[in-house]
Amino acid sequence: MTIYGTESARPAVDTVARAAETPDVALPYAELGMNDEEFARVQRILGRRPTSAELAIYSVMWSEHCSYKSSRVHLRKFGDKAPHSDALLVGMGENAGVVDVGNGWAVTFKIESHNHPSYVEPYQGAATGVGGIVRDILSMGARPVAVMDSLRFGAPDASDTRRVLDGVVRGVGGYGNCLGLPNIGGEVVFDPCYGANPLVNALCVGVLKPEGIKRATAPGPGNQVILFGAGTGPDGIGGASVLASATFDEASHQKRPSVQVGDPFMEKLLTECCMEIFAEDLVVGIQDLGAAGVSCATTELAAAGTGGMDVNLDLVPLRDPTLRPEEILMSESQERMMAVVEPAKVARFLELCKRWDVPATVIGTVTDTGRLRMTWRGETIVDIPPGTAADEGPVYERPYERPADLDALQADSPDKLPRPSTPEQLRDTVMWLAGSPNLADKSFVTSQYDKYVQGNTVLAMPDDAGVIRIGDGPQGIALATDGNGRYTRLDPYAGAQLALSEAYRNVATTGARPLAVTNCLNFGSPEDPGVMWQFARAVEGLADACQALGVPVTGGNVSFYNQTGTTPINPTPVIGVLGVHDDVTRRVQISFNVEGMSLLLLGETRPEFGGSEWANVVFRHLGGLPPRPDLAAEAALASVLVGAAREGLLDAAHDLSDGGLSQALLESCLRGGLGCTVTLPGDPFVELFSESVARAVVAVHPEREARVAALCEAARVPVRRLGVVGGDSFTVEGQFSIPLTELREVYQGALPSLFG
Amino acid sequence: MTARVGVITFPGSLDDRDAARAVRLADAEPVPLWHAATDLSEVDAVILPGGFSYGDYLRAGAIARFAPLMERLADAARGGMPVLGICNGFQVLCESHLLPGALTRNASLHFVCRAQRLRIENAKTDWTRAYEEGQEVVIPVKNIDGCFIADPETLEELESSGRVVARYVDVNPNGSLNDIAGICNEAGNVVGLMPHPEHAVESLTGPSSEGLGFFVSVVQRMVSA
Amino acid sequence: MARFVVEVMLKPEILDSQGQAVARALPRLGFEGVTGVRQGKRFEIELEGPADEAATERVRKMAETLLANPVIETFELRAE
Amino acid sequence: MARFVVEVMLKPEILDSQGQAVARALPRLGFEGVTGVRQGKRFEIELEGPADEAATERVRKMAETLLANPVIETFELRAE
Ligand SMILES: Nc1ncnc2c1ncn2[C@@H]1O[C@H](COP(=O)(O)OP(=O)(O)O)[C@@H](O)[C@H]1O
Ligand SMILES: [Mg+2]
Repeated sequence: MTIYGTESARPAVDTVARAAETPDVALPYAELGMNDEEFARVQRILGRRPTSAELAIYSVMWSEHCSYKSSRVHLRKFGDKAPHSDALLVGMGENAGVVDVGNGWAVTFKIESHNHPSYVEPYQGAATGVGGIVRDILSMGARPVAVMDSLRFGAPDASDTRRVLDGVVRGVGGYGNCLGLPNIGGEVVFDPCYGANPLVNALCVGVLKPEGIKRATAPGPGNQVILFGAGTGPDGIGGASVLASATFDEASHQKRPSVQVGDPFMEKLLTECCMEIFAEDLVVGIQDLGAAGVSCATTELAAAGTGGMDVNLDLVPLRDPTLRPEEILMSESQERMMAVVEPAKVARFLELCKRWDVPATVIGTVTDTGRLRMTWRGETIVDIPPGTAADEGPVYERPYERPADLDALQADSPDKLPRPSTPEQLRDTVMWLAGSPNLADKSFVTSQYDKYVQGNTVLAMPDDAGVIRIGDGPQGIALATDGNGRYTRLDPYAGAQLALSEAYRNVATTGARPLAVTNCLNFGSPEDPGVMWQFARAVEGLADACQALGVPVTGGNVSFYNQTGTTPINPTPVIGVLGVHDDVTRRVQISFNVEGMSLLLLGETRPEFGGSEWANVVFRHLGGLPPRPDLAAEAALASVLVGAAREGLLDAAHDLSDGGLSQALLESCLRGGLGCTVTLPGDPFVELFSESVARAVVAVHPEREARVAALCEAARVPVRRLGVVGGDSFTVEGQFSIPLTELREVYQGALPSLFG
Repeated sequence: MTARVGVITFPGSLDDRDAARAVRLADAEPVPLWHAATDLSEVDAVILPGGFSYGDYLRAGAIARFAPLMERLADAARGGMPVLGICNGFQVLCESHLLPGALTRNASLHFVCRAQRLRIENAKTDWTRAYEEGQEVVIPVKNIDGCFIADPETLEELESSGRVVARYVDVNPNGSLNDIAGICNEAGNVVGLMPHPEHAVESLTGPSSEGLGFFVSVVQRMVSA
Repeated sequence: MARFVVEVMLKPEILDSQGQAVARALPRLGFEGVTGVRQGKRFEIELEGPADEAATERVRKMAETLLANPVIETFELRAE
Repeated sequence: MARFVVEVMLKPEILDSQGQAVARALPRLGFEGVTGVRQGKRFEIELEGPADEAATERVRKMAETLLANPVIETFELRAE
């Protein structure tokens, strides 16, 4: 038998036996992103060189994406500093965390990035980003009930931004709409730093009964391993073909494309099929196939279970019969899941799959050998201890160092920028900000998403948080995502806290009690010590803030290498906060609906303009320090907002964030179609545009003002009467009065005129 | 006797459970119907819900039309059973030739989701008798293939015989000819509607509860029949 | 193995919003002098057996009943 | 007046979910023996001027930049 010969039509197989006999065969591990030390480690683990299939498994499982090798030492802080929470049913480490929301219901939620693919092929990149996070939620045993999308693009007028935005938004909508998941919120942010590094972070939330939680584990020797869902094709396996072509069959294996293509219809079938499978309690373990596909599912299931698994790769249904085993192992084909099923339940499992037109195939068996063994065409090509691939990947303590330019950046305070002072200048600034892409109305994007499907959407964009009713009510959940790359660039520790602060505040503004956190950490290259410092500081900041606010991190995702050449993006932690509503009928909206309501401002305003939208929009200035996080004030504000909502005191509430008071007021006016008149005692510029934290504006019936004031006093939240709702203009006494029609035109016109 | 209203689930149907909720809120009994079934379970009326049956691949509604249950439904519809197709259901009814015309890509080429004002133009159909003619209601639309078109003769015939059931007011979200949001067959028992009344049955979760009338209408008809 | 191509186009009197969008985009990209764009669908169908009359008839039936909607579309069919 | 046809198909290795949905539907409609369906797009482009080399080149450029997405699709072009 020739080793890599071409004497027969059948290409050679790199078997375990062969690997033991031919230690010196050169394998293209470097092309697969593995360094010498990592490769040597694989050899030590196996006591021989890996087969090409084994190398495929280790290289993907030990990639940054799957192993978190650069971030793991830092992420531990989320666990170390986790506040105690009775609500936490499943913490970090599973596909997604699960929290108890009361009344016999649990909720699982997670946010994940699909940044790089969304730049290469925006539609498919974003679509498969949504598809991937939905399968994570599904694999916890939950019914997915909503999605959110947090998006960042390059400069709005840059030539490529239109392509990326158009494709990404169509992709998020195309997939989520077709899947029947309401989109209940997100972000759209523009900044030149994201030009060639758009950020597409997708969040999914699902609902389940605590007793229905599923885990990614393969216990019980003799249990069957079933691969179900779409066929396996050459999606996302650029790397694998290096292996196949370099080692074997040079001519017939061109480098394969690395684009993954989504099929939302298949995912919908998969979802309904899983719901019936869960209802009949047919699985002992289940795992979605995401990055690293079959490699990841088999190693992780086996490692978390009895420890062994035999898999016959010939049984994997292929969309392309020419795929080699390495490619099957690394394929990132979408809409696939793997289940572990007791033999007696296999027939019923397959029957339900058939009912939903979901292909399903038994491909393996759980064993107690402690080894993951795979055969292909009758030969053993993989024989490894699965835990070494799944859990024992390399861990790096990458060097980090405060970026050299940070001192200068922080010293470059916005205080010296000329401020508007006359009524005309203030008015112009209000208009200018309202029509700037980051602050303008996002309906151009959000109207492409179905927010009504499933019939449980209580609040969605443009309210501060999405709110979903659970079961038949009255309980429900609220979710918001926030992140600010400019703040985080100026101070990563504070920036991460500010992101959490804002999401926490958004959730509380609707009247929900914040409960738990998910996060997506978007950064540059971990090999850049400056970036690594930003990362470490951000994680530290977030962990400390979660502890202070009493909300644990339940899961998340890290995306590194978001940079162009040596220029990283602004570090952008995107934080999702989940809150609970005991009664969703008490939810509070942002819109000013009733004439004559009193407007109160809660919280303290300081002159804080570092990283502000004002400095950004008017001067393209980024410097100084971001607003000071004040977690105690944030918690106090939330307690007032939640308490007031529970008592039904609030007719409207809107938190203050990007763009400050001016922006919050005009959004509430435009949403409800009613104007307002306010009086500003202090420096009107600071009052209108500062981005100090822990503030919200509320509209209350004059008779209830005293009660709200009492709640504020009890919680030590400063409160001040601002003015009154009514009329058809946004009026600041003694300064300006802008007709809502005029405001509406700039606010709503901005994105359509750029991208319509 | 409570009316039994069937809701068909095709692979890819999305608003089936919402339609069932709306039926329940109208004090009728929703009966889930599976696309591959061969009988209508003795229901009094049928709703074809919104969604993306078969992913809307090929054309919206094109594949669902061939479901085994659709043959039964076509017979029943011709026999006078009330049938309401919402969004994707409307598309299926057109593809099945139970209603004339076709629904094509929105003029904007975008998916559009908005709270939409409609005018009920025909309050005599089995699904609109709870409304007044000319009454305006706000109901969500959400679709990408919602642009109703028909040849000029068909259009003329629909208009002159009062078979335009609902029309968009203020904004035409998809470019439909004559702002048409919904139509019916000659007998008025089969109605196709692009907007989603089942998402306007509770003010907590919809822009209004003004969509409930469609479901109440069919229940009233059952009672009066 | 028989291979057929079915081309489905909107009837000329039906508004082709996708084609028009392409036509509008072209000048923005610097392509002048385009007087019309129409967008349709193209299917490649593979059948077992020979590409004979009977096979052609079968594909024609598929096109009529499924691939094209006769209310708004026309199709052309050819063996490859 | 020059008339061109541009046919855009997904690359063979890219999942063609639409074609697959049609392929799966056909047997249920009584069409057996279909071994593959692929769905793509077809554009008819009309240009001012003669259908010469230069016109072909312009249409080729349009196809590359707008009509087809080179990451996942290939196209063919012919004068009619
Ligand atoms: N990509 C998006 N997808 C869904 N909703 C979005 C998206 N971008 C913004 N939104 C929604 O638009 C509204 C305004 O966004 P933003 O001003 O960023 O909110 P906030 O400042 O309260 O965080 C919010 O309801 C937000 O959820
Ligand atoms: Mg907010």
